[in-house]
Amino acid sequence: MFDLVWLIPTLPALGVLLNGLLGRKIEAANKSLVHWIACSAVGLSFFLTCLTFLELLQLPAELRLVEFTWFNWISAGEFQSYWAYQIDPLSMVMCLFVTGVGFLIHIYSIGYMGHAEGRYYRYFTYLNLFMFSMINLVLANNFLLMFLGWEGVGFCSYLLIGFWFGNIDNARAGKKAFITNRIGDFAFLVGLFLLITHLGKHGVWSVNFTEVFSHASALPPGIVTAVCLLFFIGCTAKSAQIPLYIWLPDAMAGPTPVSALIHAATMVTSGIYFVTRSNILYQMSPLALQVIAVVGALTALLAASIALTQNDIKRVLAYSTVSQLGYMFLGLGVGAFSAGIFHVVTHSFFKALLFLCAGSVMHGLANEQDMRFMGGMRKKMPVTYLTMLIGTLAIVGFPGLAGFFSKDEILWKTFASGHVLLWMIGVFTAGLTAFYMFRLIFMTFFNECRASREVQAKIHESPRTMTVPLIVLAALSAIGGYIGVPHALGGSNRIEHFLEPVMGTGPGKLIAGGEHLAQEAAHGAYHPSLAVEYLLMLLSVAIVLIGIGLAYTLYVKERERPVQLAERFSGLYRLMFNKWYVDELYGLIAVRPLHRASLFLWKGIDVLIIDGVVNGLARIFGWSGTWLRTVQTGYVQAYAVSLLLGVAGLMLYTLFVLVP
Amino acid sequence: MLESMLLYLAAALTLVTSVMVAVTRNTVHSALWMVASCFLLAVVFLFLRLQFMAALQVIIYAGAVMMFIIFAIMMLNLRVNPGRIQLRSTKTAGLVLVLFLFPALLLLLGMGRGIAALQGQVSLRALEQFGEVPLLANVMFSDYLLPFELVSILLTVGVIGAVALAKKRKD
Amino acid sequence: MIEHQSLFLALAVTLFFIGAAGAVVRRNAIIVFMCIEIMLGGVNLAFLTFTRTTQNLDGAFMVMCIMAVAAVEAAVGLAIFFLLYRKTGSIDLEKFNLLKW
Amino acid sequence: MSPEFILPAVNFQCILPQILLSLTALLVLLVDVFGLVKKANALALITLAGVVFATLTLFSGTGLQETAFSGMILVDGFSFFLNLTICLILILTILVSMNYQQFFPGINSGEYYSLLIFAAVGMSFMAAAGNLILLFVALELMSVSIYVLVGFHKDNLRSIEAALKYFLMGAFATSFLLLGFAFLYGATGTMDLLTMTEFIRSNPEVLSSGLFLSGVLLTLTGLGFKISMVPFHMWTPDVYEGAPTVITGFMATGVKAAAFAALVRIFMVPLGSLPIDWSMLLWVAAVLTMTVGNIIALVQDSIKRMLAYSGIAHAGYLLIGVVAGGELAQAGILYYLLVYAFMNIGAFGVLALLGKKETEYNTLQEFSGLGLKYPVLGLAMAVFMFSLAGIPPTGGFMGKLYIFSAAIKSGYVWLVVLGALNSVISIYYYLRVIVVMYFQESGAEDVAFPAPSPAITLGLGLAAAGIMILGVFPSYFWVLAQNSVFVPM
Repeated sequence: MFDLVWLIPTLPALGVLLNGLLGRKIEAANKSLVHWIACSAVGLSFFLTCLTFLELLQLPAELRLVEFTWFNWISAGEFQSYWAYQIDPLSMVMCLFVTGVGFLIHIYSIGYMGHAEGRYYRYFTYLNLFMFSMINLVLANNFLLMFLGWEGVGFCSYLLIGFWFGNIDNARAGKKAFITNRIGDFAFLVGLFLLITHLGKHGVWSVNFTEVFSHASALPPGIVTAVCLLFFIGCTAKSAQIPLYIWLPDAMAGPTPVSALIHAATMVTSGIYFVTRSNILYQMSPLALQVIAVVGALTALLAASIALTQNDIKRVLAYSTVSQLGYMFLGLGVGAFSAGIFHVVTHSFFKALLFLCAGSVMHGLANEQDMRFMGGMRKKMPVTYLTMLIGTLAIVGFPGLAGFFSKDEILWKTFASGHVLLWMIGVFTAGLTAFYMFRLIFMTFFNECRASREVQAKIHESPRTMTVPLIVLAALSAIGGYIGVPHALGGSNRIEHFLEPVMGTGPGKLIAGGEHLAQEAAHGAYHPSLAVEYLLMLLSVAIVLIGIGLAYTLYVKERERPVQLAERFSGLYRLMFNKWYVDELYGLIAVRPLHRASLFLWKGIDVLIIDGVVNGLARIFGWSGTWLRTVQTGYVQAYAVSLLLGVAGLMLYTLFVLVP
Repeated sequence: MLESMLLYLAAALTLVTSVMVAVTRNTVHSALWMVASCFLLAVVFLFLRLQFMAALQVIIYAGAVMMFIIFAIMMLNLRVNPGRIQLRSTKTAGLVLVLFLFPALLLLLGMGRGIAALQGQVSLRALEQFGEVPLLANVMFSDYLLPFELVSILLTVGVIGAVALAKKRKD
Repeated sequence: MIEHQSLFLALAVTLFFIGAAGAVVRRNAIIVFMCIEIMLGGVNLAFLTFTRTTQNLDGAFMVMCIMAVAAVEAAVGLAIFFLLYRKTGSIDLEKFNLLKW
Repeated sequence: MSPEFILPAVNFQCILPQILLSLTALLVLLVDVFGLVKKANALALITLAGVVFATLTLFSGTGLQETAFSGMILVDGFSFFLNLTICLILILTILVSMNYQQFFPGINSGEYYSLLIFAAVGMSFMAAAGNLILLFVALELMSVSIYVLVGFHKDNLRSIEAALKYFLMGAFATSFLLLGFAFLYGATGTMDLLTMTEFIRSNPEVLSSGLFLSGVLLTLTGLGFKISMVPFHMWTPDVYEGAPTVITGFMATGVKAAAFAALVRIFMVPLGSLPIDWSMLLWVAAVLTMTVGNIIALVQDSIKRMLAYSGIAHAGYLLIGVVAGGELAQAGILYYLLVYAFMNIGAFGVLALLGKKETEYNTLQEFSGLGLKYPVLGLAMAVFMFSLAGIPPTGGFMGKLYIFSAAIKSGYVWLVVLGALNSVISIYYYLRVIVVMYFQESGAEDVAFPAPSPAITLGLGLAAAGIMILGVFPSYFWVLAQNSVFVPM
């Protein structure tokens, strides 16, 4: 089966070729053939991935690294890079859910994009290209091939975000995503160059992961830190962290399945994957890890607080993605790499689910995205409602569902590694998450419908091609967490053991930097007992419940209060008054400041400062361009003068510098 | 001594005529000054004992190129310059730059004079033969064969180009 | 005449810059072109001076090439001026700035 | 006493491709003059056949490593690679030109094709020149042909104005170059590059003489003009905009390739032993060139002019390679020149196809919806834009990667950082073309595009395929480039 690994990325590539070159004709002849090609390409590669995965499981843990070299790709003197794939636990875990969730999204798209006449084939071409890039990214066994995929997903996201290009805003959002990503890529490339050069000094002219990591200990610590931080900047762009997350909320402009694809299974997870893949490097640089942890926690908090006030259903989900990614980076930053990957996996299930549900709602509501014009969808779209509820419960970390295990794992590891402050941020964010996610649920599915008459008349449950993926994903969101039940709950944390061979800290793999970290952990002297772990777990569950309760009070209960007051609780004015007082207090001490703060964060920091800096830079370049071009007067002799000026410059330099 | 005096005179006259080319308003006069300048430069070449080059200078520049230019001036009826020399700010800047570059380059040239340039211990006999045609002709068809042939292509291109630009289209 | 080397060189540089100044200042395209020819005259003189001092015929041959090139450039350049004149009735360089910015 | 005449050693094998090219040029001219063929594209096809044949004979000289014509030309891997690049440029330009005659019938003439070929002969001799004399004559052969080609659109005042500007500035800059050559010659006593290298090695004190330094300075000016290095770049946008669009593509790539070849031959080898300070100067020039080109390109409305400014920026990236020095950087420059040829001729080819008759001037708006109406054309343009922006997996990315990594290896980290930042800036305006092409509905006024002829389809297809091959499977050409590095014997 390992021999067929090359087929996994090649199948989507074939899909791209078929649909890309002949799509127009295929679509004209038989529209369903287009999605048959695209879906079967991805489905087959998912199937192959499963087979490969099973075969990998047959191997003993220490042998679980199989490399498949296709051909010599780039050779520059001593420097060699191959087009080669690597099968190991990490790449398999990633590849499994990338192809799996990707496949489901493909199927969902059949129903969702059915109206896109004339662009149908184009959409599926892009989607397959996306899968091809992402598979290359996770399967590559070297930095360069990975970077090809890394760029590829950026490019595809650009194409897909701007898919509804009739509206220039969408095109602009696509461009924003692309440019932001390029800024990150630029840092990434510089880091890569730095790594290659310094490894070259030790005679290692390779970008192969295994080789690089096994020689990493030869690098000076300063360089490692620099490389790690530069790589991390690249990851902040791809995985939407402070300060480069700004593209992601705008990326909502794309068709909803695309949002699901970008947010859940692919693209944004590539940063997490990369850091985990390079965990050996990162463990050599405590500073870089610290930076990652802090940035992750702050991103989680910032994004969650912004999500509180958003009314656009997809925007809420977008910020929640940013926030969840923050969690993952927090996990990576405290050295819990497998916990990060675990959360990536569970998150891919429920975030894909949530987006697809949101898409389903929009589909039913004539593409309405504003939650203020939704409501009461519970009865009209029961499947969507139920699945979305499961997804929401999973994301807020309701006990027993997928998100609970993975999020708790991260929080626990954060606490156990001594980052109490970061842990507090994480737990608080969990509360916020519960609040805004349930706010979304309540505003969308509860109360009366606030959509216009004509729209209301047409509300319908989505077609089978859409609901089936929802159900599958809901099931995964419900049970997906059981691959990593922690010891404290009687599980064996299978995913952590499975990933162990990839981690630098695995048995017998302790390297110089890792030892340092281990020592530090020992000095931290945090060895909390099981009791503490249970306590913390309960605490976070409690906070989640508070969040849900608050949302319920404010978005379901309070709204119906006048009716209730008049009919049932007419004798209990006092109590009601008190209740009202409590609500007001909530409003005063919690909700209103939060509301304001989040408005401030959104409008002030997000829009004004970060977007402002980016746009400001663009404007400065624009101005200087406008100014500089006026030099170009069109008169030949002015050009001759500029030539003389150049000669004079050279002359001055020669006279004063070269001739001492 | 006399030769030095004559050299100085020729050099000075070359400069004067060249300046006149650059400042005369009337285009035809300017061109005539240019012819004079070419002749005088040929005279300067003579002082280098390069008789053949001097002859070429007269034949090609003064004879061919300048006649060409004067012919063009006549044809375009441009005897009087279309406008007086106005010093726009960029042009003033250009003049200032030239006034800076000129002494600067001379200064630079004076620093640590070129090595090969100083090795010029030439025997009198070689000196006299040097300017003669056979010596040059000899190398022209051996060492310099390729650039020589390329120059012939270049002249062809010149003809093609001039014709292509100046002719009126058939259709 | 070896002792006059610096004189020849200075003359060459001076001619070059007289030409450069004229080329920058004059408006008439033909005169600008003639000024460039003066610059080339300076270059020729420099080459010939060096061919003397270095006893090497490279410089002399180079000068022949430059002369040929000057003739070719004159032909092509005048054709361009001619074309321009036919189109606009002028060869005043300050009248042509259709292409700018 | 007249010296004995020594018969020259003539090795025609070494200049076979150039001879064939010249013969083709003359043949086309004669065929046209005597009106031997009447069919519309016959001249172009004859030219194409000759050029392709010459390109094939080029391969018979693979692996040659010798000097010929008394050191006048160096037949080595370096000249082979560049000759290959130049021949490809020529072939692509001819293919693209075949459609272009709809704009002005005069282009379908013997003069046009023969001048095109002669310019390429000049370029290829520049790349092979081992002597400043030959370098100069070849440079003039190239330049004079291109002066004429730029003004070939005789009904269009813009074209004539561009020719005027290029001609005057070219002649002006060439006199600086010549003065520089004169000083180099005076300082080292030779015009032969290898002898000059030898002389500098044995007399290092020459490096600090004013004569030599001013020679280098003025040579740099002259070559800097040809590669449009800031501040000698001012002519570039005007001439590129005014010239017939196919010629713009031709000169942007060909002249740049030839001039960079000369720059590498002179600056990276004989003067490679120069004090480090020169690279400092080139460092500044590279940064200025990239930045000025990119920043002004940001604010252009005309795509043609935008590409002209971007051409300046690309010269800056190539200069990074010159600054970096060393064999890796040389190979990087060669590779980049090859990629650049494909992407630039491709981009200008698309513009040539779409240009308006009178102005050949396309605003960005006129491109709106192009990608939807003409998917193949749009896709090709997108490939060219992505490659120019240096986005993987295109060849433009690999080219930049090679040059940048060579610079990093030589320790110019900041230069690379600035270069990478610049390419981030450039993405903005390249991407804008794609955005308009794909993501904007076409405006009210429809630009009537002539249907692409098979020739132009082939040309653009070749260019796009070349970019993708160079981007995805760079190994072969990269190894070729590395084996083509110029090391003086």
